[in-house]
Amino acid sequence: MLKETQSYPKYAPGTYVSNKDIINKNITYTWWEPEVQYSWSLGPAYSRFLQELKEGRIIGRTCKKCNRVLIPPRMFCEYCYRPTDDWIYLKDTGTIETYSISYLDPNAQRIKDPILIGVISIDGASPQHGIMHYFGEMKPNEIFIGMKVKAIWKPKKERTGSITDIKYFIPIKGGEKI
Amino acid sequence: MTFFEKQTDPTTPMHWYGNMQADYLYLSGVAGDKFFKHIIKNDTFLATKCPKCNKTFFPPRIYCEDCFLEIPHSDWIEIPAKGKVELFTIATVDTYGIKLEKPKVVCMINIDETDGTLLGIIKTDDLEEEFRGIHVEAVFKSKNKREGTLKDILYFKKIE
Amino acid sequence: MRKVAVIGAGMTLFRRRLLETGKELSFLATKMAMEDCEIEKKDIDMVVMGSAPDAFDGIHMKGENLLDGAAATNKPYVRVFNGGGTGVFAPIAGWWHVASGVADIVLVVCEEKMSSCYPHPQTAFQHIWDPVVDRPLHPNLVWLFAMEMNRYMTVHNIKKEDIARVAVKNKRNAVGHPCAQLADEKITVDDVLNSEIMAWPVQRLDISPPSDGASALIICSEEKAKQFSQDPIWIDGVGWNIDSTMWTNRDLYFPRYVANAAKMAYKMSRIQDPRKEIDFAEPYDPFDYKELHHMEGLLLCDKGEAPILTREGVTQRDGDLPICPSGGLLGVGNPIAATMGQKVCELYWQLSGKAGKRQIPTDPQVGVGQAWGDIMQMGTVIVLRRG
Amino acid sequence: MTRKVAIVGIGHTNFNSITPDVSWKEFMFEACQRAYMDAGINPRMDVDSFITCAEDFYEGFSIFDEFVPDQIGATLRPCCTVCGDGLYGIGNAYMQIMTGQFDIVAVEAHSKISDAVTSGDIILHAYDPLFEKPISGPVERQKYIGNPSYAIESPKPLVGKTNEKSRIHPYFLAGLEMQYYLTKTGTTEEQCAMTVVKNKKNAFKNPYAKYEANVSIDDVMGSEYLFKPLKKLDISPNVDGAVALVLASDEVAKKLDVEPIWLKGFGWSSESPWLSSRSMDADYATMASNMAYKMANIENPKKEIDIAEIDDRFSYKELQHLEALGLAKEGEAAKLLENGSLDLKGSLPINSSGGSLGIGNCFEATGLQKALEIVTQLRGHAGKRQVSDVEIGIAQSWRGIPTKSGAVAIFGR
Repeated sequence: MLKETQSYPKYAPGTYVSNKDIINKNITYTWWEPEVQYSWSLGPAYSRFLQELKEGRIIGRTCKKCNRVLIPPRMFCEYCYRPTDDWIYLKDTGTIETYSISYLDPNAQRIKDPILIGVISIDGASPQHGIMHYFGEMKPNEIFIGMKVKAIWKPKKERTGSITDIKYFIPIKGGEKI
Repeated sequence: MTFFEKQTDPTTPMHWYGNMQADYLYLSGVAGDKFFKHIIKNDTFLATKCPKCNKTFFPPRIYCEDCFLEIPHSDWIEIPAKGKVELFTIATVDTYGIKLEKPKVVCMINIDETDGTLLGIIKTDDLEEEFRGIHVEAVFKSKNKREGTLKDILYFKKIE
Repeated sequence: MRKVAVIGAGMTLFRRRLLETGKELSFLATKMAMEDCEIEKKDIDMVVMGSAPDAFDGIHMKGENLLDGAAATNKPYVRVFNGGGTGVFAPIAGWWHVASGVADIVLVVCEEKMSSCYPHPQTAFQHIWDPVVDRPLHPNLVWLFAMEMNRYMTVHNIKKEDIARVAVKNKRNAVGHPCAQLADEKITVDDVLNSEIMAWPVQRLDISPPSDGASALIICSEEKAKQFSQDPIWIDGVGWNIDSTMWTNRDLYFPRYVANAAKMAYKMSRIQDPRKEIDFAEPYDPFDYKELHHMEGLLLCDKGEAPILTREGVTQRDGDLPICPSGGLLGVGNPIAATMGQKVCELYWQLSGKAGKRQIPTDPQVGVGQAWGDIMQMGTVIVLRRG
Repeated sequence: MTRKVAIVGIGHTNFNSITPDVSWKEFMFEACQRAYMDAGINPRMDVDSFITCAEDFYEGFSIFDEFVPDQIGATLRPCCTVCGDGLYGIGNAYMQIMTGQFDIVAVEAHSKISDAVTSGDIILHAYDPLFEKPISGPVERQKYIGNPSYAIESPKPLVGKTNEKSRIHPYFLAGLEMQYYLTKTGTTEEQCAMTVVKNKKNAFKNPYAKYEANVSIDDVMGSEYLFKPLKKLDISPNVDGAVALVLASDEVAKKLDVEPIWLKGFGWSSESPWLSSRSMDADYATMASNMAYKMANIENPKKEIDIAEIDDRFSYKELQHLEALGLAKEGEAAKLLENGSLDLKGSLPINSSGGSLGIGNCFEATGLQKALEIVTQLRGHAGKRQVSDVEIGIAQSWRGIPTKSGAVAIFGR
């Protein structure tokens, strides 16, 4: 299985193992399932952000020095290196900055009905400041960069204080009031 | 605190649960594969000997980490699955810090005819015993149940 | 500042799954590098390890576990890490070990064993996202690239064919590479365009494969270089730069972090006009559009110009500006950190005329290698020069 | 080597067993902001390079490096992660400055270990997968078997599980090592207990040490055996804390409005990762300190060093490291402890801060906590625990179970 030398210098070898070798147990291996779990403290910024999502609102944070409105909110401004100043409610509408049509599920398995996913810059925040989320109620061939979208919230009872309290974003039809 | 505001309501700080779960399939490696295939069929161990410094490595490797030489196939030796307990400890808690149902005697065993050691568990009921210096041998699973991992060694037992 | 030379390089076979453990892979690559310049373990002062997430190998603090294979037993040993950027960053760390005068000969080893993460390394990539705003959406790594690629294509109005040309070029370039995993002499643009859609606009052949592998590099001071090598290659400039964590607050169409890193490296190596002074480049190409993206980041062409250069054949191995003559990640394989083999070792092999079938015909003098990492965030750049 | 390197800024957060009110980002920001204010610099303009010391599994991210730059001021600046203890970060910062390309480098390390619910299993994950891990217990997890999407769900952590599936806590290795050390040197368990008593008492004088306690030798001896001969109080408990240091070249340091504390020497080294081929001694500390002494021109460490902060994550480790560093002869560390030489008022005060036993085990931040204490002492800002007439101090750290790697840094006024 060693590779023959093809040119100077002599390259180091390696022994290829196929999936079959493993299934047929031609090769020995050790199996291990680690137990790695976390409970991250969220701090003031993310805690408030999630609590507001539960109420059906999107909240950001402002930095007075660089005049930015930050979403997702954070307690400090990474450019000015100073604490951020105030909370500010943002709209639940925005613009698609980029998107993808995914035929892969999270475990890299193939799916037939694609997932529409993208970055939405949120109205009221600084330009190109947004979050990643799903899109719904549109066909893959309808989506485009620059499309105006609005959030569809889960019913209040189902909201848990998570980014998934927004079901997905749907297109705003022409003439519709935001 | 270096921020302009803090949380004052003790119910507001939130936590987010998550994990980094994945399963792992560790191939045994070139040396390990030879070793584990050997213990599937035999009740003995294998070790490798560095041709330069004459150190006998257990667990076996394909290279000597000191001389940094490759160890040729001819320098593999078969050794008995026995050794002398060098150190031991009695472990009483699990990874969560919860008491184990039964404490376990974990020992470091100097494998005979080698310069290497192996961690092992001694099966015993007498936890007050002095385990240092005693000779132990590996007790393997029955041959048809072996899979080629360290788990094929059930435990170590004292040789009288 | 002391001058720093590269005197030896090594690289193992890259494959989806290799029998060798991480230690053994490191040993094989290190051994090749040591034999290349005929030095022994005792000559090495210090060792730098580059390896990407622990979650691939499945060993916490894996740097510690790998060290005996990297000839670091009883030596000063450190592991540096910045995601995919590690492949070029590890030699940069080696550079500061030597340039500072602390060490004379430093071994740099990069290793990755992605196959341990079962059934697919993809599982480990699920944990690179922000746990609060990203992970609950169950993102897949490919999405990230798809979104960046889409933004890049839309802003510059680039056609998919022009991007597919990169995959074709690199997979063909890899044909002469003894370690290559996905070399393909006969691949065409249509093959790429007709391959399965993973997450539009990313298709199957746009992606480099996950691999196991290791690579090694020996770098040393000027005096030692004279002692051990007749033809040392010099590390002339290094740069690295990281962008904000908040990737949804940035315009993804241009990698400004790579540009910053490149400017830092060019300043150090007194390169004023990179387009004229650099003879070839090895930008990071885990996805085909990434090569174009990074060519622009490396200031080798204007924004949006890289696809045109590719279409015109400028970036072919015999073109004016060969890009990824090794075959890159798309052709040779993508064991994250171990891609030092294509990105830095290849510069050394090309500049010293040891690249065999992959040799650039025009006798190159200056090459630049670059890697990218984290969440569209990290740029690492190294400039190697002959003579 | 013409350049010199100084510590010009120090900053740290509060240390506590849990820190639910801040995320890891805010935690790091706090430490860094304090260090920059201490040095009187603006990180966005003045710092040339940033280094964080962290390991992915402690933090809960596959690539932790992603989540670093914003809070330490490194956005669009050179920044990297060194997978090692904080002192490794100092070493790399030193080398960066010595190249002449960088003038000010910031180093940060932190422990937010309270975020990691399964810290025991995480440490176990560092053992060799083929020859060490399997002996600790079953390979399967209980909950996730057969569920392909487990990896993305966020269940509440499982605590208090059934016992038959449990795995042995990885600290058993310290039990083995302690037995080796006691046998080899003739040190007794009581003497190890004295270390705990000393450090937990020192911690009373340190406002940020949170595991201070008025314990007696009998209390320690009476605590239960977890890994015989290692007892519960011999083990330093986990703590959260972040520390940041700012390093600068001598030209720049002179321009800043702080008293520079010079980094005179540092060293680091690793032994074999194989349990089967490494020593059970602390040879890594010997090798690292020899390198550091050479760099700092120290010929007789016992005489020249005035104060030391030594890794004491397990009580016996302090004594073992003391001997490895050449500050005590083999087997004599315990005697020095008994005759009071290692106390705050003794001839060589060790762990005046309270050490890991008094502050807590802050994982990769341990080295920086040690460095922080030495710098504070050398500046003369240590308050009640100030040691008089200190000129040269040494900080030493170890990467923890199951590694054999460690670093040493020597600071002087």
